[in-house]
Amino acid sequence: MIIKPLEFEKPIHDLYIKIDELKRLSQEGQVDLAQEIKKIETRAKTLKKEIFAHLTPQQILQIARHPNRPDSFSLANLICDDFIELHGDRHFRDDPSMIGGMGQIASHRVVIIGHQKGHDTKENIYRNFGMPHPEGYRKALRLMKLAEKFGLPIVTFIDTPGAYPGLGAEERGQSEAIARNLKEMTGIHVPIFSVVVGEGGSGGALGIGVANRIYMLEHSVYSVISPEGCASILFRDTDKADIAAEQLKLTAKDILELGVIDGIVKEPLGGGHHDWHCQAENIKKVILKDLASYKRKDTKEITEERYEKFRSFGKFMDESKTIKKGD
Amino acid sequence: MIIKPLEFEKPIHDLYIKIDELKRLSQEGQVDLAQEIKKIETRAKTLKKEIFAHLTPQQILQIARHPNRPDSFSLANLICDDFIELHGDRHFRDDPSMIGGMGQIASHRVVIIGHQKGHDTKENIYRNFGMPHPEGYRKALRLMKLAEKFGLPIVTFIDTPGAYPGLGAEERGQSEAIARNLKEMTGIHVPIFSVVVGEGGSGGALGIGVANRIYMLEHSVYSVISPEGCASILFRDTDKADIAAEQLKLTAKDILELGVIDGIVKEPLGGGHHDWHCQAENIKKVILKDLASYKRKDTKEITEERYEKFRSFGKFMDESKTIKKGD
Amino acid sequence: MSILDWFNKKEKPEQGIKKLDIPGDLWVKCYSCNSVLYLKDLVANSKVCLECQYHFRITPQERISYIFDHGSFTQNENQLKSIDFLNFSDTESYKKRLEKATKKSGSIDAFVSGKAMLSGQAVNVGIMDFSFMGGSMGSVVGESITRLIEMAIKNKLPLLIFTSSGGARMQEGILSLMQMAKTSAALSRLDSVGVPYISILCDPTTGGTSASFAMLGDIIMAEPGALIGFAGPRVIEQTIRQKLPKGFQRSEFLLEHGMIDMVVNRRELKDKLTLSVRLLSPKFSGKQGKR
Amino acid sequence: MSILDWFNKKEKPEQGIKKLDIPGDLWVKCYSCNSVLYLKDLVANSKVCLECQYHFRITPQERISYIFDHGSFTQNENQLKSIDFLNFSDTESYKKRLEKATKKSGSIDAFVSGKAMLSGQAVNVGIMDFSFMGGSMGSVVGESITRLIEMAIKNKLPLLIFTSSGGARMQEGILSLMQMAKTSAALSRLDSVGVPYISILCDPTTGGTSASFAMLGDIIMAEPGALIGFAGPRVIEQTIRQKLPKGFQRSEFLLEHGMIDMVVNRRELKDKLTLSVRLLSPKFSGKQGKR
Ligand SMILES: [Zn+2]
Ligand SMILES: [Zn+2]
Repeated sequence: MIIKPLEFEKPIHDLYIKIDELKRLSQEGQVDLAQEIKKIETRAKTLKKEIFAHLTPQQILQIARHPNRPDSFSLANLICDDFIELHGDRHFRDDPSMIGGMGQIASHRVVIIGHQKGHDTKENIYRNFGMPHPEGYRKALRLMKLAEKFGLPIVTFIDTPGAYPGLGAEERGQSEAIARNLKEMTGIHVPIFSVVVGEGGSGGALGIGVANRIYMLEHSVYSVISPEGCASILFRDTDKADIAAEQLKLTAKDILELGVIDGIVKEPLGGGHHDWHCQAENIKKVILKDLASYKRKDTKEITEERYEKFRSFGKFMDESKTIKKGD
Repeated sequence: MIIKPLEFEKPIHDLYIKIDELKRLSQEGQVDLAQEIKKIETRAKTLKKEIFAHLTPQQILQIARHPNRPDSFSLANLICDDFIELHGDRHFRDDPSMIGGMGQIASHRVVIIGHQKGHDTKENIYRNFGMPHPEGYRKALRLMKLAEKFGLPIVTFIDTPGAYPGLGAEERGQSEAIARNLKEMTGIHVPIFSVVVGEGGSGGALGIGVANRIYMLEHSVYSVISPEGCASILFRDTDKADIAAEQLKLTAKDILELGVIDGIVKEPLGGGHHDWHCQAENIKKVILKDLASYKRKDTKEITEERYEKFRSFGKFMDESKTIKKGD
Repeated sequence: MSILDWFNKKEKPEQGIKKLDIPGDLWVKCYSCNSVLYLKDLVANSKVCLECQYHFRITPQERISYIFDHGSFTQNENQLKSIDFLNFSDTESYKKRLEKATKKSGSIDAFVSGKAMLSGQAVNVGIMDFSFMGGSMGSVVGESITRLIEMAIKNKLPLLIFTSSGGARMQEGILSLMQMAKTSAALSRLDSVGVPYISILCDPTTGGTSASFAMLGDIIMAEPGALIGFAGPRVIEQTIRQKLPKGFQRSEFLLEHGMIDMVVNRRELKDKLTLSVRLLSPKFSGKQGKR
Repeated sequence: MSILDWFNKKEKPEQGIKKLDIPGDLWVKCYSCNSVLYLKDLVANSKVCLECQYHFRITPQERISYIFDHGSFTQNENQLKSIDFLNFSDTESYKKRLEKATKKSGSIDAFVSGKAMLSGQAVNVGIMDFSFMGGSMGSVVGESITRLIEMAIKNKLPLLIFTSSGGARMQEGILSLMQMAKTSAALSRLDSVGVPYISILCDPTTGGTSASFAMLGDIIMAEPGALIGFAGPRVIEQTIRQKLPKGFQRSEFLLEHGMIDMVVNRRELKDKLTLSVRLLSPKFSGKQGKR
């Protein structure tokens, strides 16, 4: 499938069009252009490497939000041998912007939960562009409790612009739902692994992100606020989203440096939106390694580790002499 | 306050009107009618005793549903030195047909929860005639968990025609909410005491009724279905509600005989609707006795006892030889 | 006609098999789409209409044959019998009703339970029988369910319960109501030993059954188009004085409202149950049921 | 004018005290009902308008004086200072903003915590300061709250937190977001030792503050008319492209929607808190706060 290229992908895209053309000519005209093709292919690869080595935060944001980026449900199905979707918060609604279910990855039974975006307008409307209502977070929590009950590790895929800012969402307690998850996830007895697979938007992302191990895909982002929102509030100028994107330090590399995530998951060259299978494979490898190593840890270790991880977040100057940091 | 008499209360009511008249005459005309008044008063009391000793189930039902019957909120305030109302299910709505809060009865801190009816049309519309939506049961459960966390015994007042049979109630999981309560109440670590103070209507009543000790007020009822509903379904004749009321064995005396409740709480002569304070006093005495005796019981004892109580309910013939009753 | 359409077509579709005037009982008519179906085909299709996916109501015995490994079901030998302890009599005495129901269905009461193999995995099974007094839950049904749950607590095997019931058995008064609490209490104990419980809601599941063990599954499945709710549609209509919207209280409605995990066509039920049991139960590592 | 009317009158009532052109600053005008009030009376009334019950925003120091026993507050000596570790600069650098805020408010950051006596009962207290960068939660606020919670875990005394905050402090990027999880995690530990936590939501409480410790009180109170929500009203209006209904996201709205336990007039707050703490805390058997 050929995907509409992003602005900065165009030079690469142009080369591939040329390659396709030469290949067609080769076949039709019985001219041997193999060497020529190979040359351009090498050039394309080099160019790709070069471009993707120097992406700006704004460009990374575009990849993270790419309509063809692999979605949580597809990733769950690609990673698991068997994935069975489960539904509902048992209170109000099944929120299609949050998916969840059980599956088996190699010999490991897991529960997978994730924000769910669509790939076209129709899907996006159904999935509310990946922006959950409170019932999405409550469904997620219900499934986490199910996982805990049956001793299944939890994998969450983060991919949301944020929790939905709408009337119903506020009426039904968006704040309560997210807060509850933050608190409850702290105490869940099974290990939790989170991967930011696309857009990690604010509290809506964190609402399923209180994990033992947190990863980001190479071209994903994680931010306290969208660059657009930040530009509008702090810069009072929505055109300054580019600058905000830089200032917010939202790329995987930045977040790793800030110590919030445990690692970066490689994407196929050119970005996950060009090769879902490869992307899923990369995630699977990381998760499998964790699943194996956490099998040996007991409940106390698991919850203590998660607590200490989040306890440690924050940068400040501590001039106190008498008071020490609590445990 | 003079309350509109029920049909069978009329003979008593008439005597009291006469007494009032004689008293007025005494004052106005300076005639001494004291002896006459006393005679009628004695007659009234005797008549009252006689009538209330032979109430039919249908008449008891009328008292149980009397618009002036003491409501849960008033009882909570009369029984407690301090009662502070708490609100909300933290999910969707604060259901006014279910009240709850904390209070202190003598030296005991408790959580009180109850169905809430109104005393006039306006109140009844606000209280939905004491018929909770799912959020009412969820609020009740939330408060029970709060009580459990802080070691406060729970008192519930049952007074509902039933859980509300409406669109929103079904949409938001009336069944789920009640089922959840039945299961969760089983495991609550603090003692639970329930008093049917008016109408104990079906699953909507039981939804806050899984208690260690269950009482009924003398003129309250507890039934699997309303006599009207039963008449309509089984008798196919809504006029047969009287017969259904007899058949269903819904009076306190019947329910005690069937072993479902632990005792009957006396009402003031003539029924609780004539004297809320006396009614509250009677309930308080019973609750206080239980609060004192359960202080010595530990968590395991409390939950086991509650489990065994409900485990034992049911009458059937057991012809099996090999299989014995499970524990 | 789609799977979801059939319940919109008829408000109260007639249940069971309607025999046609063709000798030999070989042909039947679907109550939903009116297609004429060859009975053998219908049975081979788990009594799901081949044209419109309408799910015919079936007996516990049929259900066992569609879901569990051939011949693997062993019925629990609870010889419990209902008693008319209230001397209840409406248009007919409860005693008479019990006799009639037993004669008609061949069962002693409205619940069948036992052990069976699900794709090679031993499980505890309970099935309600709607044809016995509307699957209503009296003392015997409540006690049988509770004993089944207690069996699961003991043998640690997964528990599956198929519900179809109008609710509590009014003829047993307050004690029928208490079965809701009794069964739910038993499930609270099952929780604490970590044995999975899957409830499968079949048409219809209402009242006290719905508001107790039916809605308490770790996973809740429902057959398409099943009526599931606390209050019956007629009671709601009388209360709100208006017609209910199409599809109200049907499985798909409950799925949308977050109350159940999935709506599963009867023909896929075995696979979904097998997979679910396998994923929830560490003991079950067999792959027989893998799709 | 009723208690509930004032927020319906103005969409965004101006906060704080508006001084009138009368020398001596003795008189002020209520932003809600425009009544002219004698400043002393207003202060004596806990800065609640005597005419319309409008709750003026107040400083942590004022709050301490209205709620806790005279002179009983001891501030925690956390000498934490915010750092501009991202070199964040919008229209102004974060560093500059911090300096300005400190100068303006006299505080080091947006959270004051310590121990105080509530009607004779020792409690742990935290108060957010909206005047310091909108009460936004960065690393210092998050750390201070967490330390306060840890103090409560240690000393087993009830915890009260008064919130007023626009949410996370964007200038600290992802680490400000993580304070939501950090504070909530600490509360999960507080849970396990059974120490009561009461949160009191003051105007405004939105964003990351609302979606973490604010909504996690064992009991949640709110001052009348406080704006409380996840998303700010402006964001919602932009999203749904329509005006918000009157009273939306106000305390009374949250009460109706089951999110908080009660709306309490500031003048009754001390009594309600005293009673609540007494009922939740076995240690507190004093009756000083009894109504
Ligand atoms: Zn058909
Ligand atoms: Zn005013």
